[in-house]
Amino acid sequence: MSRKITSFDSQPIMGKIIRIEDECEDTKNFFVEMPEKIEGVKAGQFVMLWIPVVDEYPIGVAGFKDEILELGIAKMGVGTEALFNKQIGERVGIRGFYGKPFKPLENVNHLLLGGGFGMTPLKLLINTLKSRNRGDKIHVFEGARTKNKLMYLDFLQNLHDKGEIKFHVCTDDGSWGYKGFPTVALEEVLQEDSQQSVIYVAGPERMMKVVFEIGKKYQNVKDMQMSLADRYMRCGFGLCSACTVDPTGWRICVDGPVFNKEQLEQITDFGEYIRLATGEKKRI
Amino acid sequence: MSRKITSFDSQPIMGKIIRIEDECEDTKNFFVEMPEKIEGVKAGQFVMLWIPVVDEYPIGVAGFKDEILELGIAKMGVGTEALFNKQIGERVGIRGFYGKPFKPLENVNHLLLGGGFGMTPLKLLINTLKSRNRGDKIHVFEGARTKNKLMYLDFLQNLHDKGEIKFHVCTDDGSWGYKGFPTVALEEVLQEDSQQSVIYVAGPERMMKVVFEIGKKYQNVKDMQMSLADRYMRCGFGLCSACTVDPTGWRICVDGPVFNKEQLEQITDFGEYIRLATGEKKRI
Amino acid sequence: MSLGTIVGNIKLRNPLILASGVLGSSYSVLQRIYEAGIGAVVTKSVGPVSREGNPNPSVFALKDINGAINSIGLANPGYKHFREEIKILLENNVKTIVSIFGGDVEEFSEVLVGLSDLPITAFELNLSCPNTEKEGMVLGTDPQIVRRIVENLRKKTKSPIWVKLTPNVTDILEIADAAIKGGCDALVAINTLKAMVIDIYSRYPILGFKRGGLSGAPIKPVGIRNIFDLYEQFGDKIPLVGVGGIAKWEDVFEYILAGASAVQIGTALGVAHPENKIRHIKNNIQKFMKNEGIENIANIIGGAHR
Amino acid sequence: MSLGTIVGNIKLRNPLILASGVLGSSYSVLQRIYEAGIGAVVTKSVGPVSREGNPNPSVFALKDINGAINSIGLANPGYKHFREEIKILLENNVKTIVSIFGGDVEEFSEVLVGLSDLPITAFELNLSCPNTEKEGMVLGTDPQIVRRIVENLRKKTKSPIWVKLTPNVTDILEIADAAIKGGCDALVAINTLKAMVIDIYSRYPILGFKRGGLSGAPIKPVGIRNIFDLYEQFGDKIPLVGVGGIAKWEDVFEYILAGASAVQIGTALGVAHPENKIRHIKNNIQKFMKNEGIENIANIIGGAHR
Ligand SMILES: Cc1cc2nc3c(=O)[nH]c(=O)nc-3n(C[C@H](O)[C@H](O)[C@H](O)COP(=O)(O)OP(=O)(O)OC[C@H]3O[C@@H](n4cnc5c(N)ncnc54)[C@H](O)[C@@H]3O)c2cc1C
Ligand SMILES: Cc1cc2nc3c(=O)[nH]c(=O)nc-3n(C[C@H](O)[C@H](O)[C@H](O)COP(=O)(O)OP(=O)(O)OC[C@H]3O[C@@H](n4cnc5c(N)ncnc54)[C@H](O)[C@@H]3O)c2cc1C
Ligand SMILES: Cc1cc2nc3c(=O)[nH]c(=O)nc-3n(C[C@H](O)[C@H](O)[C@H](O)COP(=O)(O)O)c2cc1C
Ligand SMILES: Cc1cc2nc3c(=O)[nH]c(=O)nc-3n(C[C@H](O)[C@H](O)[C@H](O)COP(=O)(O)O)c2cc1C
Ligand code: FES
Ligand code: FES
Repeated sequence: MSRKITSFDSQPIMGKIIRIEDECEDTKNFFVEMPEKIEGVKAGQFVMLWIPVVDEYPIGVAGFKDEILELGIAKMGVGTEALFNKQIGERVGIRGFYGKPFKPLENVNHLLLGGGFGMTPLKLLINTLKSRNRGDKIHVFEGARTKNKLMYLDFLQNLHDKGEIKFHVCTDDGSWGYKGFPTVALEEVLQEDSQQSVIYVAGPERMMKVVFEIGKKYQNVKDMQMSLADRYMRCGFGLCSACTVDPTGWRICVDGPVFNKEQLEQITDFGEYIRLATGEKKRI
Repeated sequence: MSRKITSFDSQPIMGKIIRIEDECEDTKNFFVEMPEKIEGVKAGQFVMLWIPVVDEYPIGVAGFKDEILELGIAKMGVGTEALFNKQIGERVGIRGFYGKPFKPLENVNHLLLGGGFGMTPLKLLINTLKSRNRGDKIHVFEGARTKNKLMYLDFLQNLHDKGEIKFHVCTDDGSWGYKGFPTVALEEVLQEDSQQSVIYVAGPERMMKVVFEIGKKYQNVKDMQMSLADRYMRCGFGLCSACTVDPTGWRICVDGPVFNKEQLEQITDFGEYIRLATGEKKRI
Repeated sequence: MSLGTIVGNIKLRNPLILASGVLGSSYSVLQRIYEAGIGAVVTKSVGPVSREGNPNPSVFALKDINGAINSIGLANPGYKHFREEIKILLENNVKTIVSIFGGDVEEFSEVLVGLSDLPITAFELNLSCPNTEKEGMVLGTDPQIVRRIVENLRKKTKSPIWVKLTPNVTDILEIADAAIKGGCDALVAINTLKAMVIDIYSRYPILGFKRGGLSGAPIKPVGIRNIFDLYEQFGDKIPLVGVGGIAKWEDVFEYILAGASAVQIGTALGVAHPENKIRHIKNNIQKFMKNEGIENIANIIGGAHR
Repeated sequence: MSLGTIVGNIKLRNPLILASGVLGSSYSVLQRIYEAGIGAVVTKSVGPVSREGNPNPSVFALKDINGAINSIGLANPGYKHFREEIKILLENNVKTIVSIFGGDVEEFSEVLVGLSDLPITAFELNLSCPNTEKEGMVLGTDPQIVRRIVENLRKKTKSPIWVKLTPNVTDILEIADAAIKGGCDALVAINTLKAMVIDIYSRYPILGFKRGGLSGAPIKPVGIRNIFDLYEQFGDKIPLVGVGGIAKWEDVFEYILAGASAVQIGTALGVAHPENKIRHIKNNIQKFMKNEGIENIANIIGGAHR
């Protein structure tokens, strides 16, 4: 039915689930068809996903084409489980697109590093970089506890085989790729290739903090952009301040979720503290 | 001060009176400077003029250039008197532009006939026709009780002298122009010139009704457009229905004030009844 | 599939009703709107005697919020005059709900009795206008007065009696309860919100009456809330008519799901082409019902309560 | 010419105050907004114990009317935790008004006493949140409870006490009177309007709490009306702080002319660059005062009453 979306950054509009794929353990890809033309999204941005009666929460956008939104969702608790219980044809509410995206530079090596559902914005970022088609090198580093936890394995391996990216994969238990952390391969690349690089990271914040410290050691790291997506959110557009970080008072939802190196330096909470739904600070 | 008018058809915006001219007996021209760029007006449209604390009422637009609104106002009662008491530099509220304008046809003689403050939209219509510069003949017929009641006498005489219009002026008492009614000259023109003509009228409704009946007798009258501006209004934009006419239920403020011949035929109230502020019908 | 709905024992060809005071001061405009396809029309509120209403400005738009404010204050020709216009409407088979007001039981009664020989679709008691000194909201915020008026009028007409409620109260349920106990046949909510606009250049309130009532899109979430609350409490006892801020076809369903059996549209019809708006809303209601497999409006009334 | 204003005995560098609950849950964001040039900040309301608030969705925008709806329901870390953040603010010379709430006199008292050793600019009593079962509006609609709470707290702190009123009452003047008699130092009006939004596709209320409070531009005419009414009645007795729907610099003057000594801004600061918005509003306030020859805010407070 014709339904003109004048404003998508308002009350949730209902999209229809038209495809569900098993991605990896406890993780599925949901394809949601939006009822009408909405404006494009940039890698790193997110939507607020409403599961009626259950919950609403932020989810990064993995893809958006022909008004079909691709979301990669890891089962965490009640809200994500409720989504997993949805059938094709059922509707969920979406509002967005929120947040500051990754801002890929030009004429650099692009080093994308992720883990868990952090891979979702990176998938969109890879597609963005590919479509720019500038011949910049793209390295993707993914790590997980075990093989079944690796997201987008086929997608990434396939790109690697076609030579479009270099895919460096690892697991804690050695069940796939090399055994160890993705930072190992990252450092190798940084050491071998003196070309200026930008590191883009999305994943657990402790891991990001480690990458951040490593990145700072290398002269050829021109910038680091990290998505602080492990934060409690309510409004998603900068009103409620549930998502602020100290001491800058930046809101993850509009001033982030992607911050650059210079900004990350100023966020003392980074990798250290989050805020709960109550507003209390908690050590990560 | 910079003040962006996003919407002028909303609460009154305050314009400043920058010039006041005596026009004729009990009639003045007010030039009101609007605070910022607003969209153009068409002849026959009107504004709602707010005199703080006193009243708000509809006033036709006589001119609008460089954000300066020209209004020609006849003193009638408390509201118009309050305006007459205003000084240069004082502010009045304006909202608009409301109503359907005159829609001059092409390749016809334009016969404009007016009386009293009905002359104000006709002034703008003359300027519109002149600026179209199509070489169509423009006749203007004005009548009043006496010379001092003739509006825009200099303006019209001047255009006449320059050959831009044919000005036919008359008074009831013969103090200026010929003695009698403007319909006399109108009929003369209609009889002498077989070219297709459009008659545009604004003035007291009884007079318009007379012109309407005359106009119907002539084959060469292609259309008649008359402004039913003797009606009580509140909202000016079609909400309150204070200004409706029977039996069509048309609102003078949005479906009019200018109606064409075909429409006028359907309005049985035309020249017969108005509605008071209470909603009661009253014989004109 | 049918767009029809029923409010008490009144069948409507569709759930859209013209709200009182908007496009309602003459038989001709009411007929025009009815012929444009609306389910029923409510007249401008009519009282015992003719009255000019408050000084102008008495109504203007608030475009940035898609609303309007008015302080018309029950301008009307008095029921004796308006009776003639009502007769024309009824003769032309226009489903006509007559909104009436008075300053006390006696005045209300005079108006109702003066019209009750006519086959009026329903009377709507305006106990909610915020723009007068002694009528409307002044009465409608006191449950005892509301009950007394409704009780009194109930005996004097065969036409259904609807009571229009104000949202400007601490507890609308208490007022609704009084109206129900008084014996009314439907509740209509909401009338305008108490409001005001000041011009900062002249430093005066803009409305001639200073204070006014806010209508249009800004009050829709308030209207929905009121209907939802009323349905939760009284849904099995009395039909509800939702009004306030309906501007899009979606809004109609929002009210119905909240608990309304029908809706009224006011401010949104104050446009150049109300006919087009009505057609557009009706078409989309139909499409939506088809797409969602809704056979009948009745099937989804109060559907958001579960 | 000065942008300064005074509320009771509190001097503010300009009349703009951040409203409670918006950009107010951490010291860092409050400091950020203060440093952007606002006159003072009000913290998110804090109560006796930590609390998660209502389930999500708990807040979203309503773009077509330039507003928002929320049902956050007083999520807060409890005063003991928040005390540490307040201390940082005060150490950094941020004019900090602390909004507090409780379910009864005792809870209110516990929070106030637990913070009253700090040099807090003022306490704002939230007697107006519509999104909880036993706090906020539930208390703030009863004049006796309001009076009792204010009276009790008045004795326990040297900081000024402001009372934030709800517009969701039949008669705000009665509640205001109770607060004044209880001994408060300023009245703040208004909190959000009771509201609701239903999704017509899923047929559920969207907010996790179902019901919520409407804020932003749509409620400005309601806020202006309340301040105007309060000033008319109590203008010589108590300073007023206007809040509700301020989105443009013009709105600030509208509230001041209605009778407010200062204003609070909430929803309109929920944007990408609140700093720019604050700067823009302040610049235009200055320009307007210059153009209109206004020396002092105090000269025009209540200027629309004449
Ligand atoms: C910017 C951003 C992007 C995200 N992108 C993705 C994504 O692409 N894929 C994905 O699977 N997950 C993503 N998440 C995380 C996702 O929001 C949570 O996994 C989800 O909210 C869990 O909800 P739940 O009800 O299942 O779990 P719960 O049992 O409610 O909570 C489990 C954990 O989820 C987190 N969480 C719960 N509610 C919220 C909330 N309102 N806001 C933020 N975090 C919350 C908390 O850390 C909580 O401890 C993203 C989060 C953010 C902030
Ligand atoms: C579309 C339109 C265009 C008009 N253009 C002009 C114009 O260009 N110049 C001009 O001098 N006058 C114009 N008028 C007439 C003008 O509105 C009235 O003269 C004015 O309202 C008188 O107000 P008052 O308070 O001085 O008189 P009052 O003493 O209040 O009333 C005198 C008469 O003015 C008319 N009137 C009063 N209030 C209104 C109202 N709200 N709406 C309509 N009529 C009212 C009534 O006929 C009334 O009997 C126009 C009217 C309309 C409807
Ligand atoms: C100009 C205007 C006049 C109104 N007059 C009346 C009236 O006479 N009687 C009444 O009960 N309601 C009156 N109302 C209120 C409407 O009927 C309706 O309850 C309110 O405007 C909310 O609906 P809306 O948002 O669709 O306009 C009036 C509203 C407007 C805007
Ligand atoms: C997201 C949000 C949270 C709010 N939380 C509180 C609160 O905790 N305490 C309070 O007194 N008011 C709270 N309010 C109400 C605001 O302080 C303010 O009174 C209301 O929003 C009207 O102002 P505005 O239109 O400028 O937003 C909240 C408002 C919003 C939008
Ligand atoms: S989630 Fe509300 S400000 Fe970020
Ligand atoms: S003046 Fe209100 S409808 Fe014409």
